[in-house]
Amino acid sequence: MSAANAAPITATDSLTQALKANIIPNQEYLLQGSVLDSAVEVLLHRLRGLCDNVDAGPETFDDQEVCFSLRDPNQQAAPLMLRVRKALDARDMPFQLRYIGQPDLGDKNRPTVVRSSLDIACSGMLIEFLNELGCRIEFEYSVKGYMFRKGRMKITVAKVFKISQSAMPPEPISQSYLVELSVLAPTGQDAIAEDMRAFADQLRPLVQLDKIDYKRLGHMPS
Amino acid sequence: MGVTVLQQFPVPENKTGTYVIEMLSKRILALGATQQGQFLVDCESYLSHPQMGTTKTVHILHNSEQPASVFSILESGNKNIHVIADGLFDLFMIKLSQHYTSKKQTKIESKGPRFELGDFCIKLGSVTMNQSFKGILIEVEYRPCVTANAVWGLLREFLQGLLGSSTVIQPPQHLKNRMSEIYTPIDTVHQYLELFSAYRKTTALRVQ
Amino acid sequence: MQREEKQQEAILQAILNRVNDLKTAIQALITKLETEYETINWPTFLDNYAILSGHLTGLSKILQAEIAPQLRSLVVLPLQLGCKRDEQLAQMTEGRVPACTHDLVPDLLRTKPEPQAEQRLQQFNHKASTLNYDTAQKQVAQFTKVVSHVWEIISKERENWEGESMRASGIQPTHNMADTHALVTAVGTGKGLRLGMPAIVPGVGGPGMGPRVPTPQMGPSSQTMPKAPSTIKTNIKAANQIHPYQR
Amino acid sequence: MNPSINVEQLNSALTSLRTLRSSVSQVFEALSNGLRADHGEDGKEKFLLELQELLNNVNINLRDLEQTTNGLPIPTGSFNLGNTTYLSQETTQDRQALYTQLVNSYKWTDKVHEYSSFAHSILSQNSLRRSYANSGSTKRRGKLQSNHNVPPGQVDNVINTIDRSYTDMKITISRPYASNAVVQISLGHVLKAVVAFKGLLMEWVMVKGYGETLDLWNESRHNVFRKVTENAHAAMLHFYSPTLPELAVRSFMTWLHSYVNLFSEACKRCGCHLHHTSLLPPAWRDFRTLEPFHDECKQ
Repeated sequence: MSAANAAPITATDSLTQALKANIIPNQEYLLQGSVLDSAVEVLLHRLRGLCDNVDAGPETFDDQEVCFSLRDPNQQAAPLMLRVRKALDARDMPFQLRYIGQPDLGDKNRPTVVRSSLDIACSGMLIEFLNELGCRIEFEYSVKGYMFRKGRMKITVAKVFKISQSAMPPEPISQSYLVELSVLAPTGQDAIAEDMRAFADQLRPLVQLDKIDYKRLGHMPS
Repeated sequence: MGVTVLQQFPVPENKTGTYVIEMLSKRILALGATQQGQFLVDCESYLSHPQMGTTKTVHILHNSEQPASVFSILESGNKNIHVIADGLFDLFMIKLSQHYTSKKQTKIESKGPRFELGDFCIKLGSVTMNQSFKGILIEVEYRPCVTANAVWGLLREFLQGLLGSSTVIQPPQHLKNRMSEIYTPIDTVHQYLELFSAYRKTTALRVQ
Repeated sequence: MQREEKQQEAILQAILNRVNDLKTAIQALITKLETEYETINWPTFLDNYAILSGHLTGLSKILQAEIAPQLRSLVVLPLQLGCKRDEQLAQMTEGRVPACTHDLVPDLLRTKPEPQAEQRLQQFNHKASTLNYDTAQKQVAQFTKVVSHVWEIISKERENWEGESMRASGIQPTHNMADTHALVTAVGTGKGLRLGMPAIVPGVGGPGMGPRVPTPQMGPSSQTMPKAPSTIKTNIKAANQIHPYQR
Repeated sequence: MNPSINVEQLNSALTSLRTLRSSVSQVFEALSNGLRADHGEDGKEKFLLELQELLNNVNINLRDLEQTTNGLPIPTGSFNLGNTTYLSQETTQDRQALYTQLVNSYKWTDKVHEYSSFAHSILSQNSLRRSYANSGSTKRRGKLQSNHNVPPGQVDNVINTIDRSYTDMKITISRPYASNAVVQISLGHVLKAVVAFKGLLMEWVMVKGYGETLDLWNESRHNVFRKVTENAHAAMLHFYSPTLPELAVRSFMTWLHSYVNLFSEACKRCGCHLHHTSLLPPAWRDFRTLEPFHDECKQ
């Protein structure tokens, strides 16, 4: 009884403990690629064979993602990018607030992109909250597709759509599905990256999963 | 989650907070309650950077009753916007440290014993800010019911029985216009924030 | 003096060990060749050669290193030669050298290459030194060209081979680099998603098109040689069949 | 079992078969022993005589068997031996694991017998008769239809009518176990209940709080709803009426609906919300007036 009556530790303390123990998954290991609409069935088939959740069939999702930016008050650092994801097919699910840091491609020997990431489940009035906080909506899109799991790895195969202003059906960005292979892990668990590379090799040549630096691509003259 | 009422308990002039808590604990135990651990509610407030225009305050609250959640209430003008998030929201606030800075000296918490009595849950919290004692808050939760207006009479009767029939018990400001809605944990947090803000305005009573 | 002797002894011991290792390895190889030549697994047999060469490099490392300077200053002087069988010597060499004869000693105690070999080496050295710089440069360039050409051929074949399984069954390429980049930039930076910005027309003018594709892939470029795969395949098969170690 | 087979005859046929077998085995025994010392000098002839005698015996026995079997009626069709047919296929007793199964089934039947006899003695004393099985009057039995065997459509009708008559009480029907309805009731934001029906007969009630997950067997974690469940069982039995099952359900639902003010209405007798010892709100509703009382105040 006396043990049960011990004072609860404060949330800050438990967070510091978790940080010290390095159990907070704040790194995202990421590989990206795409597959043409015509070949997506083949890919889904292969993934069903390779992944864990075979018996239940592929898990579908239909999410809307809104990207916010929060400008630095001192105008020194780059604006903070925040993303909010909400499930359109399960409205009672909490929103997902994500902070994604700068992607680090590393040298040739590093198998995946590594970027710091914070995934927070939120409910309530998150969009209004961020707006009042001073965030500005940068862009939004919707993704619809399939999710697979293989151990700690998450594989999504999804179509990216523009959000249409009118009642028009949403317009896809391209004739391909975006394929992402990612793992959220605590800092320093680089071994998982090798596993991801091995898994990505199993999807070749159907899909070429690679480290892609969108920052560099974005600034390239087109 | 049942309906919760948070009530300030006046500390008599010549008594200490510990004494009052002990007195109330004895009274509750005499009613047949059992002590079920301790509880803790804390609140930290962040102010927006002056260059960001009108000042906004983000209050971050934790409640040991919902240990996996972080409650965040943004005060902007006369609007209060809340978000309930998981524990990593605290890390998110660190990311925002450029934009919102913590006012450490106003960190305030209420902690103390937690009792269960039938379907009631009673928490006796002594409020401290910066190690200085500020007052006593009594939280009473009636767990079977989810709407405040249905159970208000019952709760008032219970509180008057506990604190003495002369106590005037008013529904908390936050609950007044949502008496018929389904009660959620954030409503408790709003009540705490209301009273914490009131305590912050008063000067410290005495060192505990 | 004593210290030097001890050192010398240690070095000799090390060399002896290496030589013994080499000897046992060679013996094992020979035994294998003699007794198991019918059931031998040729890839593992080839591994024996790898072991041999490992021992050889180990030995030559010891000899090359300057750890044995004293050895160089030591002289072996054959005092007496004779045709009579020397039992002790025969035992030491396991019957390979029965006597210290005139026939064997020059070969066994040789420190310089054979005169014929030395002569040829000198010839080559002379040829190299008299060679014109330009011609040498030209030859080097030619050689590099040939090597790079071969390299190119091999890598191209490999690329085709990797895509073989797909193309053999008549499936079109399943992914498009331009699309990948369009999608990733859209999701990452909002390109084409921001309000008031023109949408990216898929495949046209998208980022990453053209020669600047950072990672040359077999995507669209490999379409230029649709015939190649079949011939390559048969070539490989043919090569397999004449492989000497395939049983 | 075919009744036309005479067991006596069958028995005698089996006996003659057995004698035939033993005589045949005697023949083989004599043959295998061959000449013995007691055959004496001309042993060969004696032996042959003996053998002949034995064979004669066999003949006689065979004739007997034929006679008896001829007397047996020919069975129509093949016998259905059930699982015992497999007995011939596996002869090792250990591998059949029959013994433990037999013991278990014996224990089961024994237990069932015991329990049913207890149940019978208890039920026969019970005045609360919820079925017609032993309701004395044999005349009425024929006319009345039993109310636990009602077509599902009719049950649905009754319940849906009740559902429509209340705006703050929502009733949904599901049939997870065959044809018997399980009805979920949610009453305002106050409580949820689940009622298991057998035909139109209410068999089980479980009341829980608004936020709890509903199922048939787990009790609510709140004291007040455990008390309400208890009272609802009492009400279910009180309202039971074999002749007018619909009325029973309707009265029960009306009674249950009166809990809409469970937390907001004070006890009619002591005027308090909470009883001073149990700290429960008035969890009892009078069957006729539907007025709220504490359990302790209702007398």
